[in-house]
Formats: sequence, C-alpha cells, structure tokens
Amino acid sequence: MLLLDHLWIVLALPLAGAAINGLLGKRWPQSAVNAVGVGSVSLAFLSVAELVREFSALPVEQIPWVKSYFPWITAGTFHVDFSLRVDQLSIVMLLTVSFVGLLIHIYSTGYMAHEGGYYRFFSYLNLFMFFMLTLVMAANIVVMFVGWEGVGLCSYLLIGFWFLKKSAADAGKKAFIVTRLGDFGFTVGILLLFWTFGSVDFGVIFGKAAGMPAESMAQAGILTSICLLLFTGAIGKSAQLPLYVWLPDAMEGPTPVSALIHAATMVTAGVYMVARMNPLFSRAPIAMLAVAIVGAATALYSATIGLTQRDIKKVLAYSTVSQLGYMFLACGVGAYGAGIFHLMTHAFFKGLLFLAAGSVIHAMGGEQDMLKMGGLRKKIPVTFWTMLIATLAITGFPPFAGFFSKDEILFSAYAGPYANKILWGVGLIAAVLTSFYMFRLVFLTFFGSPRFDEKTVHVHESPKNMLAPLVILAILSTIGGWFAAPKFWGGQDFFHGYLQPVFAGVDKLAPAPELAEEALHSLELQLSGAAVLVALIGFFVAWWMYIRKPEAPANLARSLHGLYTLVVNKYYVDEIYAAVIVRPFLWLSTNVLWHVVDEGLIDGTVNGAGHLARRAGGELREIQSGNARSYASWVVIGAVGVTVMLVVIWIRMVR
Amino acid sequence: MEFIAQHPILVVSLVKIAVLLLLVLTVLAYLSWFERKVIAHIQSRWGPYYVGAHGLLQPLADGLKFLFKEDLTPPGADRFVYVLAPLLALSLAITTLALIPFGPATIHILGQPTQLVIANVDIGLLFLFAITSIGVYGVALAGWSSNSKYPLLGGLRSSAQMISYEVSLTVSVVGVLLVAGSLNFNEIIEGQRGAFWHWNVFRAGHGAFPQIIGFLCYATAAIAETNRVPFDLPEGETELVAGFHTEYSSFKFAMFFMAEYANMVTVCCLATILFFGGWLSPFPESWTWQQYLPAAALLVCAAYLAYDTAVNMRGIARIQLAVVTVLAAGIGVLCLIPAVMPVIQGPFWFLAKVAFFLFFYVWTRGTLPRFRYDQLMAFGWKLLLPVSLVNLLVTGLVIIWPQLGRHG
Amino acid sequence: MSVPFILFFVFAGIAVAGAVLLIVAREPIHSALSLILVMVSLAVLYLLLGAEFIAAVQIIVYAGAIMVLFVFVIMLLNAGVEERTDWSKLAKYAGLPLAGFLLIELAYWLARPAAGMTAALHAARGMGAAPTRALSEMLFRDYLFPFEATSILILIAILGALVLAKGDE
Amino acid sequence: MSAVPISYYLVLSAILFGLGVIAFVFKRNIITIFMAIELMLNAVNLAFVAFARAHNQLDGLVFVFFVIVVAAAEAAVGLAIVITIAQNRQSLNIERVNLLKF
Repeated sequence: MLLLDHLWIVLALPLAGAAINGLLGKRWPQSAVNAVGVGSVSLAFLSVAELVREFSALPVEQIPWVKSYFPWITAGTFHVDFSLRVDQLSIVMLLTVSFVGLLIHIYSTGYMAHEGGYYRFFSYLNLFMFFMLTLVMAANIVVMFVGWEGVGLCSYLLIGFWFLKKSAADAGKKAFIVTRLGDFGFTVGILLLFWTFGSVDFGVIFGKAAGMPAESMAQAGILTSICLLLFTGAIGKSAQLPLYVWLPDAMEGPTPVSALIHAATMVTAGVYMVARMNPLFSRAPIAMLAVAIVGAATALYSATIGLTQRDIKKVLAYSTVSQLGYMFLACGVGAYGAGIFHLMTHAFFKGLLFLAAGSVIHAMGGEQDMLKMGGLRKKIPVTFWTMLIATLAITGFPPFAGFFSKDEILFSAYAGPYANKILWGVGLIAAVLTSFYMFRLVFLTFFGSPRFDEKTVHVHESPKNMLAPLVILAILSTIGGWFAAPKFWGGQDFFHGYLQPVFAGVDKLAPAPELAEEALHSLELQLSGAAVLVALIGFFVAWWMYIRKPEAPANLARSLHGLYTLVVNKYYVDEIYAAVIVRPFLWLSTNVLWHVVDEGLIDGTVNGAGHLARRAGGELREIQSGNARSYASWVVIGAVGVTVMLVVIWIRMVR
Repeated sequence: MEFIAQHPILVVSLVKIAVLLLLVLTVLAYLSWFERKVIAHIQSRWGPYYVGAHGLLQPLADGLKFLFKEDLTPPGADRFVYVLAPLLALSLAITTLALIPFGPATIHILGQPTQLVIANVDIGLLFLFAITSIGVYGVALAGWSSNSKYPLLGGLRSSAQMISYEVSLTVSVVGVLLVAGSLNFNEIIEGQRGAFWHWNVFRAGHGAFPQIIGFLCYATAAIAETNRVPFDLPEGETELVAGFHTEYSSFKFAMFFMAEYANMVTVCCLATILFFGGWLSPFPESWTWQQYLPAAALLVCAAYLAYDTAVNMRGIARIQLAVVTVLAAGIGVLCLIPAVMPVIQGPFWFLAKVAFFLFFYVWTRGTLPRFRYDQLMAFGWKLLLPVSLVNLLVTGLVIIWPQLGRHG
Repeated sequence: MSVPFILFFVFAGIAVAGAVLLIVAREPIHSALSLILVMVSLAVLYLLLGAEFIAAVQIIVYAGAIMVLFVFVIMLLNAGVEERTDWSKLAKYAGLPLAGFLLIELAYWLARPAAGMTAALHAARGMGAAPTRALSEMLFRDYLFPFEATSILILIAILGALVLAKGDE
Repeated sequence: MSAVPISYYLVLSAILFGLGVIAFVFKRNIITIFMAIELMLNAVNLAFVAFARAHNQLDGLVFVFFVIVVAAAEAAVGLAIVITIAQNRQSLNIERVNLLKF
C-alpha cells in the first residue's frame, strides 16, 4: 500500500528531476544530466508499475481510489483539495505515459547529444512528465487544469527549445496562443461545472450527474453546454478542427519532443479528458455528435493535407491530427474504450514513427525533405524495419496494433450505440488516405534511388540508445493490439473488461444494438475486411505512384493543378486565420490597446502620478529651509493642533 | 502682631539666626587671623603681631581697611552679575550653616525645649549639598562678569574643578549614609552614640564598615571644593594673579574672602557630623566626670593666658590680653553652673572637633605645594572618584552581607 | 491668606518673572541666571508640595550641575549678545503667535477645575510630606529597571560627550 | 491652614511651559534655546509633582526623578554638540546653522 497511500511520489520524482537538472545541471556533464533525467523518469515508471500491482490487489468497492493531500483553494463554498485519483482509466494512461516517456527520454540522450542546453532540455522533459502525470491522476478538474496548462507550458518551452531560430519561437508562441483559445472554453466549462454541481471533484460531479436525466437531441441543457465548452478545450489541446494549426508548426521542436508531446501524450489529453468526463458526455447527445463530427472531419481533412506534404515530420504531424480525429470519433460514438485503446496503440506506433523519422533525419544530417531522400533501406536497416512495422500498424494491417484499435472504432461507428453510417464512411476514406500517405512516406524515404548528394551526406545508423527504443516500440506496435483483440479474433478482450467499470454508465445509458452472435461475427468480419481492403488500396496506389511510375505524381499534380496547390498550401487555412483573426487583432492591439489605452491611459496615469509627485515634492521641499526656528514653529503648530483637538474632545466628553 | 503670636517659631528662628550670624562673622574674621598665625609658625615667622596682643585685633583692622578701600568696577563689566557674584557666594556659604546642629536635638534653655540648629530638615544633608552646589556660581559668575581674562580663566577652572570634585565628594559621603540609614543630621549623629569607636570613621561590625577611606576621599574633595591649597587653582597667584576675584576690591573682595572661610567651616562641620560623631563626646557616657571637661579646658586656657599676660605683655597689649583672659575664665566658670553645664556639652565637643579640622586645613595649606591643572583633573576623575566608588561598593556589600547569608 | 498661599504666589511670581527674563535677556548668561532663578523657585514650590527629595534633587542636579554646565559653556565659548536675525518668517508670523496662543490655551483649560481635580484637592489637603524612604523604595523596587536603564543612558551620554568634545584628533 | 489648590500649580506649570515654548521659538542663541527646553522640562516636572500630590501617589515624583536624569544626559551631549557647532561655524546663532536644507 506504499504508493497507494503516497501517490504524490509518482509526481514528485519527475518534478525533483526537473528541479535538479534545471537548477544545478548547467555545469554538469551530460552523463550526470542523463542520470538525473532518465533516472527520475525510470523511477517514476517503476513506481507506476508498483502502483499498478497494488491497485490490482485493491477490492472493487475501493475503486476509484482517491487521496486528498491538502486543501488548496478555499473561498466560500468553492473548495479545492490537492487530491489524486486512481482508477482503471488513469492506470492505462499512467502506464502509457510513463513508459513511452521513459523510452523517449532514453532516445533523447542519443538524439540531443550534440545540442546545446542539454540540461535545459531534460529539465523541461521531466517537468512535462510531472504535469502530464498530474493531469492523468487529477481527482478534480482544477488539478487536472493545472496539469493541462502545465503540459501546454512545457510544449511551448520545448517547441521553442531552439529559441534563437525565429520560426521555432513563433511556433512555440502559436501553439501556446491557439491552445489558449481552446482553454478559454475549458475554463468557462469548469466554472459552469462548479456552478452546476457545486463542486469540482470528479467523484461528486459524477455522482450527481448519475442522478440527472439524460438530455436528448431535442432539448439541450446545461450538460450539453458544459460538454461543448470542455470539448473546445479538447479541440485546442488535441489539435482538432479548427484549432489544429499549431500542431504542424510544432514540428519545429526537437523530434523527441514531437514524439512525446505532439504524438504520444499531450495531444491525447483532450481524448483522455473527454473519456474521463464520459458520464457527462453520455448524457449530452448533441455534444457527443459534435465530438464525433469534429473527430471524423478532422481525420479526413488532415489526411488529405498529409497527402502532399514533403517534410517527413509534417506528414507525421498531419497523420497525428487525423489519428486524434479517429479517437474523438470513437468517443463521439460512445466507444470510449476504443478511443483510449487507439490512444495507447497510437502512442506506441506514432511515437515509433516519430522516433524513426528522427533517426532518419539524424542519418540524413538534418534533412527533412522526403524528396531529397530515398534508398535508405539498406543504409539504416533497423530504422527501416521499425518504421515499416509502425507503418503497417498505423495503416491497420493485421495483426498489428493499429488494426485492432482502428477496426474497433470503425465497427462501433457502424454498429455502436451511437452508430452513424456517414461517419463510418468518412472514417473509411480517411483510412485509405492514411495508408496512402504513410506508404508514400515509406517509399519516398527508403526505396528508389538516393535523391541526395552521397558525397556531402554520408548516411549512418543511429547509436544504440536511439535504436533500443525503436525496437521496443516496434515490438509493442506489433503485439500491443492483443490486449484488446476481441473474442472474435481469439483474444479475450482484456482491455474492455478492464476499462468496463469506468465506462459502465455509458453502456447502461445506450446499450449496443442487440445482434445475434453469428450476425455480429459476420458483420465484424465484413467491416474489418473492408478496413483491410481499404488499407491495401492505399498501399497499392502509393506503390504504383512512387515505385512503378515515379513521374506520375508530378503529372497528377499538373492535371489537378488547382486542387493540388490548394492542398499543398493546407487549404490556406493559416493565411485565412492570419487575415481574419490575426491582422485585425494586431491592428486593434497596436492602434487601440497600445497607442491609446496603454500609452495614453495607463502610461499617462503613471507618468502623471510621477510628475505630480515630483512637482509636489519640489514645492514641499521649500519647507526644509534649514532654519531650525522654522522647524520649531512647525512643532509648535502641531502642538497647538493636538491640544485644540484634545480640548474639543474633552468638551464632547463633558457634554 | 498676633500673626507673630501665632507663629512663635518665627521669633525663635530669628533669634537663632541673629546669634549664629554674629558668631559666625566673628569666627570667620578670626579664622583669617588663626590661619595667618598658624602658617607663620609653620614657616617659623611671628605672623600678625602688632595690632593688639598677638595681633588679636588684626581682623578688625582688616575689616576697616576693606570698608574704606575704593570700590571700583572694571570697565565693560556686567554690573549686575559683578555685584551679584560675591553676594551669592557669601550668602550661600553662610546659609549652609543654618542646617548644622551644634548640639543635641532637644535641650532645655530657660526651661523650654530648643534645638541648637536653625532648620532641622528631614533631608538636611541633601539640602546642604544643594546649597553648596549652587555656591559654584559665585566664583564662576565673578570670573565671567569682571570682563578680564585672568578672572575668566579662574572662573572656568573653578567651575570645572568644583563640578568634578562635587561628584566624588557626594559619592564618598554616600557610604556614611548607607551606614547611618538617614539623611537627617541629628539621626546620623545619634547613630554614632557611644565612645569614639562608634564614630562612622572607625565603626565596624553589625552592618557598618569603617569609613576611613571615605573620610580621606571626603577630606580631599572638600579641600578642592573650597578651592583651598593644594587645589586653589582658581586663584593661583603664580599663573592667574588672583584668579576669579582679581578685579574685586574692597568689600566685595571681603565677601569672597569670608565666603571661602565660611565654606571651610561648613565642610569641617560636615566632616565632624558625618564621620566624627558631631557633638558627641569621644568618651563612654558612663564617665560622668567628662561633663567638667569644657570648664576645665577653658580654665586651663585662661590660666595660660593669665601667665602670658603677666610675663610677656607690656602696655596696652597687657590690658587687651587681660580682657581675653577674663573672658575665658568667665565662660569657664559659667560652664560650671548646673543649668548651663548640659547645654554646653554638645557645642563644646562640636566646636572642638571643627577647630581641629580647621587647623588641619591650615596645616595642609602650610605643607603642600599646588597641583598643576591637568594633574588636578586627572587626580579627581581617575583616582578620587574610583576610590570613593569602590569604598561605596564595599560598604554596601558589607551592609547587605547578612541578608545575603540569610538568603543563600 | 495663609503662609502657603503667600509663599506660593511669591515664588510663582519669581518663577514667571525668571521665565520672562529668560526670553527678554540678550546676554546668554542673564538667561542662564534667570533660568536658575526659575529652578530655585520651583524647588521651593516642590517643598510646598511636600516633595522635599525632589526639591533637593532639583537644585543639586538642575541648578547645581546642569546649569553650571551651561554657564561653563557660555564662558568657554564667550557667548556675547545674541544677534536678533529674523530670517525665519514662519517663526515670526506663525510660531510666536501660536506659542502665545498655546500658553493662554493651556493656562485657561487648566485653570478651570478639571474633571476629578476638585476631589484631588481635598485628597491633597490631608497628605503630609512625601517620605523620602517610600520614594526610594518605589524607585529601587518598582522602577528598578528604568533606573538601571537611565544609568546606562547616562553612561552613553558621557561617552558621547567625550567623543564629541575630543573632536578630530 | 489650607493647602494651595492643585490647579494653581497646574496653571503655573502651563504658563512656564508656554513661556518655554515662546523662548524656544523666539531665541536665536543655541544655548538659550537649550535653556528653553530645560524650562519646558521643569514646567512638566512641576505638573508631575502637583499631580503626584493630588493623587497621593509617588509615581509622579519618580517620573520627575527620571526626567531630571534624562535632562542631565541630554544637557551633557547637547552642550558638547553646541561646542562643536560653535567651533565649526564661529557662531551660536541658530539661523546661521542652516546648511542642512533642501
């Protein structure tokens, strides 16, 4: 029971690591920084493992396990404890986060070896781990919000890690600001939550929510508005339409950061939050629908953009966005379990993809343009094979991890409690595109003839401490799916069984349509067949375009010129935002807020006060004549004043 | 008229004051004669000799001389202060004597109880100090007002010196106060009742500590306080002509002169009271024959005078000395009258002791050279004050020793 | 008109006269003398009030030590007639009138028997002289700490005076 | 014989205090100003004694004692300062000692 009683240890470890590295690490050798950074995270992972062991020994009635450490904010009826909560959902998240985090830390020791600010990097990473774990273990939404904003901060710091590079700094700012937009909604949602339930504690909220009647499509109520507001936060954090724009730019950050924060963990916080709030969402159908639609739309939309990107990391970024869209689609159709499952598998293979991409870039000496690569298959085999596995996983070939999760999402979109054929179709198309651009990536990078100058660029395989994580993640991406392999595939659906208690409410509210066993099987078979077929189509198209006829893409681009340019330029979304939002805002800030309000009002007031003080001082100064008799006279004046006052008071008393 | 009837105390006091004033003035006058005589003999001279037998009329001559000298005021002098200074000096000096008890608290003169003191104040000692402490002004103001550098320097010196030594004077007396436990002269004296070994100088045991050191400090400080040799810097002829009273002449000068002697007397009286049992006789009271001592002393004196008259004197001097002899004999006989005898005891012993101290004063003057000013100050602050403080400390410790023992 | 009244008025008059003299005198030494006059008469008033000890201390310390110090300094610096510069307009037009006003005000408000004062009067009649012994006991028992504190203060004052007087040597 | 009413003493002390204040403002000679301060202290002392008498308490007298002691200390230091000032500025006129201004 050590860790169950002292959950804070899990958080304290990375925080301590961050503090030590951040404060002392500057003059330390890299080995020491590694020891602290990686050591703290590995300890955190071990403690999580121990926590899982203890948790599994816990009797059912004690779940969820909540521990409150100290009252944090108390204002009238508004009371917030710093309290942590552990249940199956957070266990899954904990394991994923801490393990992937650990691997990526190890990877970073190799990848960042030649970078300046080494200690800073690891301190930020550890800090990020701390906030992410806080977010996951939070027992009330305020503490969760702390983690939420904390990871945002770390993402900002890490995107702008090379802050001397303007694009990096701008990207960091962009990420921060765009996310803020979402967080605004999130904050309002929190207030609304408190206003509705009189508490911010998950236990209390869910308890009260369970008593509330489910709202229908016809009449949306407070729950709907809460959920929508919270979901805006999720949109911002998880880069969904229309706030996805920051994520591609976030690729300015070091690749491990992209892997950890912008693929595996942080961006999935939105999904986690929605899943965590499932008792509310399940009672707000409109919100559910919104989630599903946004998810599906994002999945398709960003997949299309992914088709034409040339920067290897950008491709992965857009694929991340679309995969997140899948997860929201899952949540939206009530298959939270599937969503979380896809979250986990995605963490594995997307992390792997990024790390592999990082390894490629490392091998290419910083080159990120796929059109300047090619034929790397032989030169960096380990990277190649791991990346191939990851690609198979993401495109959903059995028996890789992605297959099960994606298949499950599509299935529940087709036949789940909130089934919706259109969404299913969209998801399917997105799957085609996904497999296309992923294989495009693989072909462009590893096959064909080298399109770079072999003299200048001598490709080399990455060091062990970078390859080891790749291998481990590859293994996970391969077998990771079997947790959830449905009975139909001979698995025993461990994952759902495990998460069952958390999402119990949903199934009660919206039970899956009853189908006969064999009908179910046939349906599932057909759907998954479709999925695999789709993936194959994507594969062949990619193969045809980039292996058989390398000139085809150019022709296609020429023939569909307008569409092509549109997509290449990401539908000009950034430009539109710039024109519609950023410029007016800038103009407003410059001409109104700055020149009028700030300079005129605020500075005017402050300087005015200063001038006034100086003038007054200049006048009063004359009193200091240096003539002691004048001073004596002042004393006399004071004495007279006091005595007169006393006399007056005395008279009052006597009367 | 009936106002006086209401307050007989006023009458009595007035009478006392008159008597005392008369006595004191004559005594002061003759002190100068006494001093000159003693000094002369110390320096193996004759001293005043021609005015009256043994120069006994010299003081009268001096007085006349002072009266008839021209009384001039230096130009640019601050007239008011210039006149004020000597008045202040003398009046204060004499006023102190009003506090001195010459005899037991209550004796009977003409059947009614009387005190041989003008003002028996509850805290007489403090008052005496108060008055003497003002005495400084006489000298200081004199020095300042006569608008001349020697007096100014003299005044400065004297004020500095008097302030400095006043401290150790007071401190050295405090030891006695601890022993006596009172500020009233009569009580202090009564505390020393018994033979001479009960006097504060020698008294030891049960809450008392011999004040011999205290007395020495007191004597030294007192000499300095009265600007006498060897501490007579304010009027050091060799460097300051005559110090603060250089510019003074005639009667004002006489006032300073008398003031100085009056201060001497006061100081001696104080020494007698504080350290030597005031008007108590040095012998155990069981010795009843001692009550004849005053008469005896006077008669012996008269006898010697008679012999002297008969043998050495010629002409007018013989007559004068004869008168003195008769006076002495007469007083001696008077002392044998039972009614007078108890009255005379106290004053006799008191005056005897005071006389001794006055002689001691003159003696030191005849013997010791003058200090240098810095030596004076150093002596006062670095030696006298610490010693008297230590004396005070030891006395206090000895007195509270029993309590200490009881507590711890 | 009994003796105490006469004495009071005589010495009160002397005191006030001395204070006025202090103001009008132009020679510092005259001011000093008049101040001494005030102090002595105050001592007498203390005696009237039955505070013998305080009276004695008043004369010994104030008249006998402090004022002597003043006179000494005046002699040392040979302070002549003070020059009547009038540079402080404030003192001329505000300080002095207000000071006078203060005097009148205080005197006026203390003249009327204030609350409880009359009762105090009768209490005062009965009381005899303040016994020095009791005073000393109070001083050395109840007020022991302040007493010690003042002794320290004196010591410090002496040191300060020494340092100042030594000047730059 | 009747005692003098306490209020007489108080009035006297008030008058003396007021005169002290006047002197304090009116005089130019530093030493005299010092004396004015002493005068005020004396006036206060008188009030103390009077009140002590009025209330049959000795505390007032003790205070007077302390006031006197402090006054002594103050005079010692103050006069030392006066001497140094006089030596530095060759004048005792307080209006000439006016370097410490704006």
